[in-house]
Amino acid sequence: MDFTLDSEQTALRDAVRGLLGKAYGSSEDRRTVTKTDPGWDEKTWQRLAEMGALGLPFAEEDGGFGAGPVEVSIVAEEIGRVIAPEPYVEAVVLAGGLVAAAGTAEQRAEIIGALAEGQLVPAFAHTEPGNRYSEVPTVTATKDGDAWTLSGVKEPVLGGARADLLIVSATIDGGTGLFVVQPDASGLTRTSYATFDGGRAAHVAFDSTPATPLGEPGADQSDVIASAVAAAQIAYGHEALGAMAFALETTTEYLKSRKQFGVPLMTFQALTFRAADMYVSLELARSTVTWATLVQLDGGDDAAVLEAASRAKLQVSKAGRHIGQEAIQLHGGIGMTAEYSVGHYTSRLTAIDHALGDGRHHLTALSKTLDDHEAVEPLP
Amino acid sequence: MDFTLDSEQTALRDAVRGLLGKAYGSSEDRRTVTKTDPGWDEKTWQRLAEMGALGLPFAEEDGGFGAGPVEVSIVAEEIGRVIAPEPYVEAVVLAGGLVAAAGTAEQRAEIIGALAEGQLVPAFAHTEPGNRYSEVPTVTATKDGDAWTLSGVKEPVLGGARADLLIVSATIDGGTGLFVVQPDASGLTRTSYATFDGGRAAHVAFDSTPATPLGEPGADQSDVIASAVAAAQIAYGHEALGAMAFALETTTEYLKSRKQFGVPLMTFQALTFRAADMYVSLELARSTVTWATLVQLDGGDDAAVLEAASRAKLQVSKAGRHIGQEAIQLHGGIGMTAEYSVGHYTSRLTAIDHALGDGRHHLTALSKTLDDHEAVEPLP
Amino acid sequence: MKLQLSDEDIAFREEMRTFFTTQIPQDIRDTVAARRELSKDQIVRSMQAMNAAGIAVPNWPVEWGGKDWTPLQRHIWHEEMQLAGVMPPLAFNASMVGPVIAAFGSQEIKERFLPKTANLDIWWSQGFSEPDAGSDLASLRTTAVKEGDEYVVNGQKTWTTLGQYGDWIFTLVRTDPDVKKQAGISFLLIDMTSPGLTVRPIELIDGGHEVNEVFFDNVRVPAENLVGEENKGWDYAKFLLGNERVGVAPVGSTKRTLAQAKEYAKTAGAGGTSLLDDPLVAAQIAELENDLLALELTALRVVANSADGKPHPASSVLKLQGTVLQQAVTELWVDLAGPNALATGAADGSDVPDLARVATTNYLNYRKASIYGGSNEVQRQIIAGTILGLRG
Amino acid sequence: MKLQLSDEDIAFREEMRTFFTTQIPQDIRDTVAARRELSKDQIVRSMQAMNAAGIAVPNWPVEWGGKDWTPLQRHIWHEEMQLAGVMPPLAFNASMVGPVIAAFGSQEIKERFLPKTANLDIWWSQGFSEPDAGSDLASLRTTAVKEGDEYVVNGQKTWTTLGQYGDWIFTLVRTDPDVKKQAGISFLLIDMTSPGLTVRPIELIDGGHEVNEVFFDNVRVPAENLVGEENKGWDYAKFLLGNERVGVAPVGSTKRTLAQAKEYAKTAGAGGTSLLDDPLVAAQIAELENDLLALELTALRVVANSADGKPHPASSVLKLQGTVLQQAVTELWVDLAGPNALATGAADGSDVPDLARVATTNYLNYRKASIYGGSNEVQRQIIAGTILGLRG
Repeated sequence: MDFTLDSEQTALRDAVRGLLGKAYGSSEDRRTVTKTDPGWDEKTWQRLAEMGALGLPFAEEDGGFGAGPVEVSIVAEEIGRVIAPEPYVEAVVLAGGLVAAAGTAEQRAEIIGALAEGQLVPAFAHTEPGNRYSEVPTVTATKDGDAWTLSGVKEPVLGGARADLLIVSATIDGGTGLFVVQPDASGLTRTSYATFDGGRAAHVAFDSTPATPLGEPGADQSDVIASAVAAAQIAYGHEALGAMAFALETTTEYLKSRKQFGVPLMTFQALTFRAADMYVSLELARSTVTWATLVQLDGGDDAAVLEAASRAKLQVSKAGRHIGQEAIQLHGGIGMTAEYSVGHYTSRLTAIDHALGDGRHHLTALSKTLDDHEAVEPLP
Repeated sequence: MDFTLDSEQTALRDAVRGLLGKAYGSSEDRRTVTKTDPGWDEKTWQRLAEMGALGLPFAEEDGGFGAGPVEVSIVAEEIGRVIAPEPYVEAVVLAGGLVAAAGTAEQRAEIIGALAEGQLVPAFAHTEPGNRYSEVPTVTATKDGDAWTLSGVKEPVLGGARADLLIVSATIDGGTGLFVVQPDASGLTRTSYATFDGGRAAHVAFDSTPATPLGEPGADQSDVIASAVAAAQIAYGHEALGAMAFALETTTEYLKSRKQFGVPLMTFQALTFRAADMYVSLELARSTVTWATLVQLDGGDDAAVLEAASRAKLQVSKAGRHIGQEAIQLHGGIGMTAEYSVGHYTSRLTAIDHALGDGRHHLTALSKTLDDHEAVEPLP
Repeated sequence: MKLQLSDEDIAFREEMRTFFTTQIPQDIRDTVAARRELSKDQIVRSMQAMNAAGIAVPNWPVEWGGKDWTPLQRHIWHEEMQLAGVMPPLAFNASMVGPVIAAFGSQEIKERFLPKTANLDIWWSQGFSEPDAGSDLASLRTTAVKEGDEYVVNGQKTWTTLGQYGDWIFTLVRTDPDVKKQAGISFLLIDMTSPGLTVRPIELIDGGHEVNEVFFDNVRVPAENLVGEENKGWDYAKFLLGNERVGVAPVGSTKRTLAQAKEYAKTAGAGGTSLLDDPLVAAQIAELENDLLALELTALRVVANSADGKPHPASSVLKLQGTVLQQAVTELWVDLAGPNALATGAADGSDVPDLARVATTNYLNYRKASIYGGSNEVQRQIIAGTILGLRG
Repeated sequence: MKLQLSDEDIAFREEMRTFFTTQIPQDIRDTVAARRELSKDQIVRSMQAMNAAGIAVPNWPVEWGGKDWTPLQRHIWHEEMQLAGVMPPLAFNASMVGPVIAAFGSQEIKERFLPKTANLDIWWSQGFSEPDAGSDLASLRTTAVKEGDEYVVNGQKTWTTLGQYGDWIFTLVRTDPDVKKQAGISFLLIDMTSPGLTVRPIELIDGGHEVNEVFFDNVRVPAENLVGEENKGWDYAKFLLGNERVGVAPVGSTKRTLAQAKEYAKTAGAGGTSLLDDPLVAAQIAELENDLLALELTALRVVANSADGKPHPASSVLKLQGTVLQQAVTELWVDLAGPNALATGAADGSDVPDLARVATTNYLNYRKASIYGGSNEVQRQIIAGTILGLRG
């Protein structure tokens, strides 16, 4: 059992932190970037690619770098520290993860390498309006000979308009299939808009849109989706850890430096105790999220990873709300302003909370598994 | 709409406060009384009877004083302020309430007058071991000609051993009946023991024990039970208000007078803010409980009273835990000791919380009625 | 004790309900129901409709358009307004500067300002807060130096809500720097078109623009615009802030928003199923309803018992718990919207319900509720100090 | 990074598990499982069984019976003990006075006390707290005045846990009243059978007797019973309190108690139905399990990363959150027991399950957990001050 980074991992962290620290040295840098489409910085994305960060989770034979969940978690956490708007979890971990897991050798060769090099940014079109956290898509796939078409609506699809390629979940006979849709496919309409955390999402409509099955045509990919979603939930957990750590640091600094009634705010015990509680929330979340990554790394059965991801997401949901809300409250008015950083962290934590199942969603799932175990045992 | 006591009600409050203040002038007085059976003071009970407090809710023709729920609430709150161990809610509101509502004229004449005079203390045997908050008793009533017998176990029955008369709920054909059992009935065994709040409860076993139907033989008394239970829930709410108010006052006094690190505890803002939150909890609970009493007074339909009682009990459950736990915590070590008063208040609040449905029980009930209303409207 | 309203109050409630649900333009109420921001024009039309009916400023002296209502009637007026989705009369006019002018202003200044203030012909902004003052309002630094029959004002105000619409601004300015900080403050009315006065928007975290900074660079203000006496401004401010706290619990609007959330939940589950069938969602809503009931009843206790003019001690609970629940309901909305909550910027053609799109901007925006107008920390300080006597 | 324990640690865990589940007398483990109080005899037998196996005082120097375990192994030892329902070695002996004597005592005093301390042949009591000191331990007033080769001790200690069983008491006494309060304190060992020493029980709110007052009325103590140097006692106390905080999160016992509560819930519903079918109960248990997992993992992070001897910053989270969850589980038990929880005093013949009867006494008793041994307020102070650098 070991919770420490090795020297290569530390070097990766320092490199990513250096790169992102330059790109988003101030809160204003991020605002500038998020103000114009696609809501993130293509140059920063390229630099991440050059550093190898975009290929980390993929096998070398697919064009990746053969690293693992720990390396992914390092990048995600640094993304979170500066709340970089680049779609690391969305494009690499989630959409890329689906291609790596379900794609044919040709598809992997075509997509993964380009993704790793920053040349191709895919998005996973999965969420549907009015179909909250459902596992049964309303988008349907129809087969005619060897040709498949999709019909229906996905929304909000994160990065859906900018995406060079859409991976789409759709109902097929016998389950849920995954499909690749090209940006210029007929019958495809994508309407982009801003999300509250500075990102972009799209309304994506399919009207008999030609699509290529990802992997074996007609196969039920529900398990693949569940696994990729779990990996993304854990990576989001790390992104949230980075964001929460920064929000707490900023709050702590503010309590030290800001004076009111002639004394620093940290003179007021009611405030410092609340900062202490924020620290408790952060450390508890850090423990669970890191553990979930190690469960992934351990390569145990899928069910164990799914459960660990749920546990991490629940803990992050609680911690994110607590820290996000308190960070603003302890700042007072300035915490409400867009010019100051802390509110953006609260925004981003809110977005992460509600992506891929919020805390209550995961709590409900976990509360149905109480009979499976006597006590929760973290170590094998 | 009026939330103030009239002059007669104020006089009643002052009289009861005076009486109980003498009986339980110190925490030690109460400890002395609760140490020996029956766990309360027969003389204080007599004095309450002489003052008319025991006959308040009953019609004059039954031997009562024809007052209403507000007068009952005044007595209950004063009971709570000193956590007097006398079984006011249990014997008068609950057991007495059942007799008044379901009893025949003869039964009412026989029981209510004696109860009001302090000569007869009844108990309601309703709770069953391993049958949590169930509305279907496992104790059964069997009819043989005009004679009825009961079999089964009730436990814990508050004041069950000292009771001069037991009112017992039992399953009959077509519902739940109520029965009167004399203390010397054959096949009746009562085993008394102490409860954590200084009271007494009993294991009460019926083995073909002769019993007289309360009211019409064979009638389903479920609605009568629900109404009497609702009245007792509201009265318990007032008892809890008295206890919470005192617990907060004691805590506040302690924060003012106790010094640590050379300064009074109230210098520590983290502590005074928590006292402020206790005040908020208390006032919110006071509003809901008082309102429930007015709903009773208003004489609207039974369903409205039952709902109001649930709402009051939920609010009291939350407030009682909050205030009870914080009162001890803000006192520190001394709050843990039996010689000091505050822990006994926490004990009593815990007992009230779990009697007649705890907060979660009532929350579950209320969450099934969301469709019945657009918003909760307090005023008719 | 009794539960019912008097017949008179029931009739009054009915009258208010009818007025607010029929006499306020529907587009305004629709915007509120959509949880969207009202435009300046809508706010003006709404208040003017109330003023035309004589009920925009009931808390003012009768001679200036006030009503001799009981505290309970004023409460009913306020609640019915919120339940009907009507924005209360602009607080800067109706609850802040108006009462101060009516109480402390000269006859001339009353005549000059009160009618236009009641009718929102003048849009007032509030110039109290300053960047370095925070909750320590009295440490303000904006100065007003008397030169002849003018004051020359220099300094900066901030958190000026809706200042972009302001015609005039009422300010606290330091007129005597050499005395205890509370003693050297005056209450000055300033025309916002005056040379040297600039308004700079502050963008908030929800992307909206509702607060501003206001800069004063040698702004010359006629001395006749002083309210009351020089250096007595702190007394007037305390009077104003005291008014502000009465009936501050936003019970009616939270109640309406919660009922609306419950309605939304009925089809917000996967495939249009009801989220009320999710026991955890149902329990959360039931608990919020119960907490809100307790708050409403507390507000009723306060108004029922404050006929003698003394504020009821429980009134300080209202702002604190009022914002707690207001924020809890905005958080519930985000939970109900779930992943659809991300569609903040969606326009026509989106399949995400509009109420899901606005959920998070409202949530983020209402984080302010526990900060502005006396933060929850200040409220706890008041309860601990004033009610419980715990003075650190 | 990796998840698995090393093979060595897995073997160690297995060894501990086997020991604790087979070598500790069953009656002791049954009493813990019944959530009842252990008798003095049971506590002694339990610790002596561990000492016989050489694992009662692993944190001591090896020459005095300690083990050269890694922090992780010590954690495993502690967890397996709790999971098996075994009470940890008496803290006053094993974690408090033993390490102090081993670190600061003379060779003579070590030989005299350490073996008997490890074997619980001497039952130690702790004499630190005083009635007027509270969390401000150093303001203690009990005095020890040197007269020849004796100290004469006068004063009072309080909150002396299980003092009724004590053979000896280790005390902090004031030996120099004229210096800064921390500088005049000494660490003195006192035979509890000494004339002038009396123990008075303090009844707690759960009706139990586990703490005491200890009075010293001219108690004469041989000067050789002084540990280390005179007036250095505060340093030893800080060393002791520092030890006390390591591994203080009662993860294992809370985990066992929660698992037991879940098992109990399966038949605790009306008519013997499962309360796990109640979604609110199930969610509460699932959330507690998840919170407890986070706590356990935090404890593991701390032990895994503290091999270099420096305490991990997150360690201060453990006591705070450990007691929060410990108390939450005792509250859950009362909720599960429901109205049956009132049957506290029921004896044979009762139909209420024994675990329901003890639910509330445990709940009330464990309110102490957030007060004793450094209250949660003190823990927050440490986190804010030491970790976050927020110093008021």
